Amino acid sequence: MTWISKDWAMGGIIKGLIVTLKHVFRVGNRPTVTVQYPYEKMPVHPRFRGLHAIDEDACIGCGICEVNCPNSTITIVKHNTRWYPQVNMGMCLFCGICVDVCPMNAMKMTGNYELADYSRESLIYGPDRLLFKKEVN
Amino acid sequence: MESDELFINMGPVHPSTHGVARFKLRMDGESIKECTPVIGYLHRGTEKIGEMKTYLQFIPYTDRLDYIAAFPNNYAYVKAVEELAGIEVPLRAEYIRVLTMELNRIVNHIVSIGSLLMDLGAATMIMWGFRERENALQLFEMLCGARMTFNYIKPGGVREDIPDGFIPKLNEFIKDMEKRIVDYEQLINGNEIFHMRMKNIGVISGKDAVNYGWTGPTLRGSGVDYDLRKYEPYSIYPDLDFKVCVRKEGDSYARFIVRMDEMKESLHILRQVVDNMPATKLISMAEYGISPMTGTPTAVSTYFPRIFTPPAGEVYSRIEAPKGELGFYVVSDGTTKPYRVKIRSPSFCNLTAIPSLVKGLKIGDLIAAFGTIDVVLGDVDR
Amino acid sequence: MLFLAMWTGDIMFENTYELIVFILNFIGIYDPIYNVFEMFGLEYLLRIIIVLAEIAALFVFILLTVMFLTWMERKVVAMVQARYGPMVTGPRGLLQPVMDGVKLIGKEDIIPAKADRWVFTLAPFLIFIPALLVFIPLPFGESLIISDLNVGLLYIIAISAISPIAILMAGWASNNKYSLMGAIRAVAQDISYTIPLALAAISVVLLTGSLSTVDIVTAQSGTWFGFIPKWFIFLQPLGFILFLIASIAEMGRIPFDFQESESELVAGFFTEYSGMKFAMFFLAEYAHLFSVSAIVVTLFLGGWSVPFLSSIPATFAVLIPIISLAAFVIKTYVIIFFAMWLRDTVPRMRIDQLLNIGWKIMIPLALLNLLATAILLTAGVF
Amino acid sequence: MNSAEELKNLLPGSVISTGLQLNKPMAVVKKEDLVKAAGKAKEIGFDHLSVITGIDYRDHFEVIYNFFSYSKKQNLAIKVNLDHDKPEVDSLTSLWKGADWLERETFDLVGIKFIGHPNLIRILLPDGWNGHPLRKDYDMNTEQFVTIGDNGDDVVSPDGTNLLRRK
Amino acid sequence: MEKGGIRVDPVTIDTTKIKHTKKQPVTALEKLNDTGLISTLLAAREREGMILFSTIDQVFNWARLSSLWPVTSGLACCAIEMMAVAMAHHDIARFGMEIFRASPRQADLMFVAGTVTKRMAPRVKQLYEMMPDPKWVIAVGGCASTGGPYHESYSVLKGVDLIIPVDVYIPGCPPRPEAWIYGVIQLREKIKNQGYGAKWGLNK
Repeated sequence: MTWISKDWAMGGIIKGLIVTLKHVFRVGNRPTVTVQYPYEKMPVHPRFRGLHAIDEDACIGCGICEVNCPNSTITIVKHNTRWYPQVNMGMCLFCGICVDVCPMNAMKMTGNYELADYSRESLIYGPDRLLFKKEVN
Repeated sequence: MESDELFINMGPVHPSTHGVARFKLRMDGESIKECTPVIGYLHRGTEKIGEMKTYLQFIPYTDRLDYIAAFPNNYAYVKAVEELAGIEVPLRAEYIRVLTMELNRIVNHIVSIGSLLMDLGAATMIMWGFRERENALQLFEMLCGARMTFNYIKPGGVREDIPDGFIPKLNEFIKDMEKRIVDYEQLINGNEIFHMRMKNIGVISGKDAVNYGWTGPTLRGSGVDYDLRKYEPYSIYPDLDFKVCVRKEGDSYARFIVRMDEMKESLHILRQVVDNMPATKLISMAEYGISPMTGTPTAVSTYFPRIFTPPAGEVYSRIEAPKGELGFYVVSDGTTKPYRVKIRSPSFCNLTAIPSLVKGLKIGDLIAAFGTIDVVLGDVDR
Repeated sequence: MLFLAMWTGDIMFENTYELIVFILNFIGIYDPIYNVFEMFGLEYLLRIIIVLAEIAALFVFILLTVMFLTWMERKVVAMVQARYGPMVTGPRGLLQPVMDGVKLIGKEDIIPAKADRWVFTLAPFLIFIPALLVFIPLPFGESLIISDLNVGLLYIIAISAISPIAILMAGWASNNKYSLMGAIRAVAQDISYTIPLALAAISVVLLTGSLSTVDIVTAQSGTWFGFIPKWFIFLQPLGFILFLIASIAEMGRIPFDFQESESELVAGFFTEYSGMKFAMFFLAEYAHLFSVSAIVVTLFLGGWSVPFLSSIPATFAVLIPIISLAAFVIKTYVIIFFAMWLRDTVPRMRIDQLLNIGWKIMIPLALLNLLATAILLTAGVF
Repeated sequence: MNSAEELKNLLPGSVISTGLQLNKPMAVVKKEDLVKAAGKAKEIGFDHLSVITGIDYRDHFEVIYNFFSYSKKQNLAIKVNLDHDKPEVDSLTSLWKGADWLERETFDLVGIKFIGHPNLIRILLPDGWNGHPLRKDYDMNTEQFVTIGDNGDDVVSPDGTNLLRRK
Repeated sequence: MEKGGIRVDPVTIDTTKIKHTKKQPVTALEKLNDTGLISTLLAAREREGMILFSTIDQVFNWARLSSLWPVTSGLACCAIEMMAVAMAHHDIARFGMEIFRASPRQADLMFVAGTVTKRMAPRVKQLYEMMPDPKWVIAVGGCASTGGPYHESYSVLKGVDLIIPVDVYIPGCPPRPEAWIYGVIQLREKIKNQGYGAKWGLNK
């Protein structure tokens, strides 16, 4: 008869019911916390590691990022006349090591996370999609 | 009365195996006669990858072992490397490390308790838990730019100093969390059905638990007063005031309560860390890497070369991760890559005891016991 | 004026058929229609058509209610869990259940290779049709009843008892171990909880001396001392609690959801069902939720009777059926909300604990309640 | 006197040498006497078997057992050297139940046989996997695939024609 | 904090004052459009003209994209973010997707959330085959898309599209819940433009 206990007063369940009811009626700082994504967006913190961005002028195509990438995500390809990294987002760890090691501080990671796509090939981001030009004041 | 046995193959895809664990069950009606866990469905060869990558490159991979609480993984590996190479760490960096790890401990216990309750059929707890977890993840994202896989703790320090506005948000989180824990306790701690499901289920004595190699909250639930943070202190834990949460009963409920208490202790630690943190700002790693000559002694990362070769040697270094003792056995042969990385994961060793723990219980108890052991399959299979 | 006079109590209708005939008569189109049918000697056909129309209306009402209930369930869960629930499809997600239904119609209907085809196909119908049949003797409002059977309550309990057979068929025919276990659990649970359910209902029958649902409701109209409604919940508090618990168990909802018990048995007895057949289980589940709540209201909360209805001026008496329908629906939704609220709060029991409670607590208490009712009735207290 | 030296004093014949594993005491033990040494370690309070590590040094294998004592709060490591041709050592499952899976894992990934283990089968990789991945001579280029067998167990097959829809 | 101001942030945020940036749909028509109805109609008309099949097509496509029930199958790290997507802050229930069915027979959508190891691959394939048509697959994270961080490992399949067809790839390691919802929206777009019986190979 171990299953019989003093618990049969059901005080605990009633307590729980009260807490859930408080949530139903949003009593005492228990608001709806949902952020309705396509309509409203949570802030992306400045340090967020999303899609890469490469400074068109600063990058010298040295390949240090290629060497240091843990996952051989980055390859250096020729774009117009210069060499730039190409990043395979499907393989990227988003670890930020490439940003850390860049000797020219040319590689950055932006707050862009909307990268979903229909094919595996489109996940490879060439320099044409990664380069940006720094505004000179 | 003899009846035919029923063989059930539970998993690897099953809602309550926390991923891809598989149990081969020999059942007599509803009772489990024999339970054979089959693991390895998430075996990703992390140890082999550790041999193929340099010391710095392997840090992101440690994030993905115990993906619910990745900071302790980072730290355990970095600690091993630091011991191997004899690197000094600035005090502020140690404070930041402890801050992140304790925050992560709260997150881990939230997920653990929440998924336990979800397996028992009460989905509300996990929703509330993830509400608070999300706030913590916002803090992580603010700190290091990622939500779950941080790559933040580096040999010699951390990647970047804490940003402006972080500490007020953290204080807000601590204050909020205290209130929420009261809600959690009201929702579940007294619930009679929860007591029926958890008390005297999956009992294991302290002696057996030690014999099975249990560590962490699961061990402390069996009455063994042991916490590496207290008795083999590392980092700044000797300076902090906290108590080790121990329960005598050794059943599922005790393990659950230990986690609940540890969350409160972690909040207590966090408050101390915030109060005592040294004020000197650290220089970020990227900055330091560019101009090593301008570095001050309080740099986040002591100058860390791209090619880093610790002296040959071997080290076993362990810390108290949220799930138990997490150890890295790193062997260096003096080259840029470790010769061997062995990971002693708490989940793997804690899972060993499942067959004897659930023998004679019902399927529902298997789920409850499995939930209280709190394994993460990435950590089990590595 | 005649129409108004009807509602002051001069003419009572036994069921909706008579109500419809009266209304048609009142508008003045019943006689011409009747004459047309009489010409061909098909008077009975008219009766059948009217009854079929009634049933169709009921069916549509139930279907809409069930759809609304799925939406409400999701919204209530969302409210408890601090989120919104369905939002995108339709205003506040109101079209969500329609979309789910249409989608399920368009899904592939899989019959597993090793399943018993006929039983597998038959089971969802066998569970869906009784779920609708239960509504036949349920009074939705004054005169709003398909058929006032003099064994109404017996009929309801008997029809409800078909569903375990259907569940067993579904579980066995699926040729899946989880299905079979879910089915066996569900049957054990249904059988052990039908007994206290019936015993608690018998106490009410003792008070009224009739099995007819209309008689039970009319016995509960009026008040004591002018302010306490004459509901049986006040005469039978224990009976009410027992009946409520047993009916939640009959519905198969948390904390008694052993038919499905998602985290243990994947999806219980309908693990292998897909497409429309699964939708029928889904609909039956919610139809069951509604019908059981309606029975609770009928037996213990005064059904459609509003306590102070008799004091309404005669000029507004035409509103009585509408008011009574509204009262009935509101009361039912209160019970449904309670079931949903409970579901979000408590975890699931274990199957042996459930049976223990059923046989060792509920049935003795129900018998005790019955005995006490009989003694008090003989002593003339009621 | 650290714990390794203590062990050497107790078992002078079995312990070959003592030293430090960075900062933790380590004793190198003859492989025949491993169970004896581990049993003695358990007797003097080292009740927690933390980890078993197998390392392939190309010419020999090393197995390292890390122990911890809850009562004394001390560490101890025991190291055993094994031949490369015959990597066999006695099992510790009779002393620690927790050694069961640790040894299976070491067998699985490094390929060290533990004599006396009740159920020495692969644990992380499926049965029938070719080679032990953490050996230095493991062939990383040959792909191996897994299919589901009759009773739900995994079967290793060299080609994945049933599995893959494209190469 | 950044040198030379090179870091590009699409949103510049004062981290001390974080508020939710609200962008509610302006008009009722816009709101209706978001439910997927109007664009489904337009897409169908563009494709096939206003004939009977296209009407059925529209209704079913709208229903399918509005009620995608995922199967509960988490594999690794991404599974935790999958939980986060379903939880209060992100609440995938807004799209009617919170019904995570444990049984693949009742699901429409499979998130391959995490590393597919060689040992798990036949089971993922089996799970996919157990799902009734029409069905969709979203490969979440690097591991499921290409093998990701573990593509050099001996025991990891290099992309789940080697064994099952994948509709949408979501990169990230693991992707943020918002990225996840963005992937779901991409899938909704795809379903919108499907012809009648496209999944059964009847046309298109």
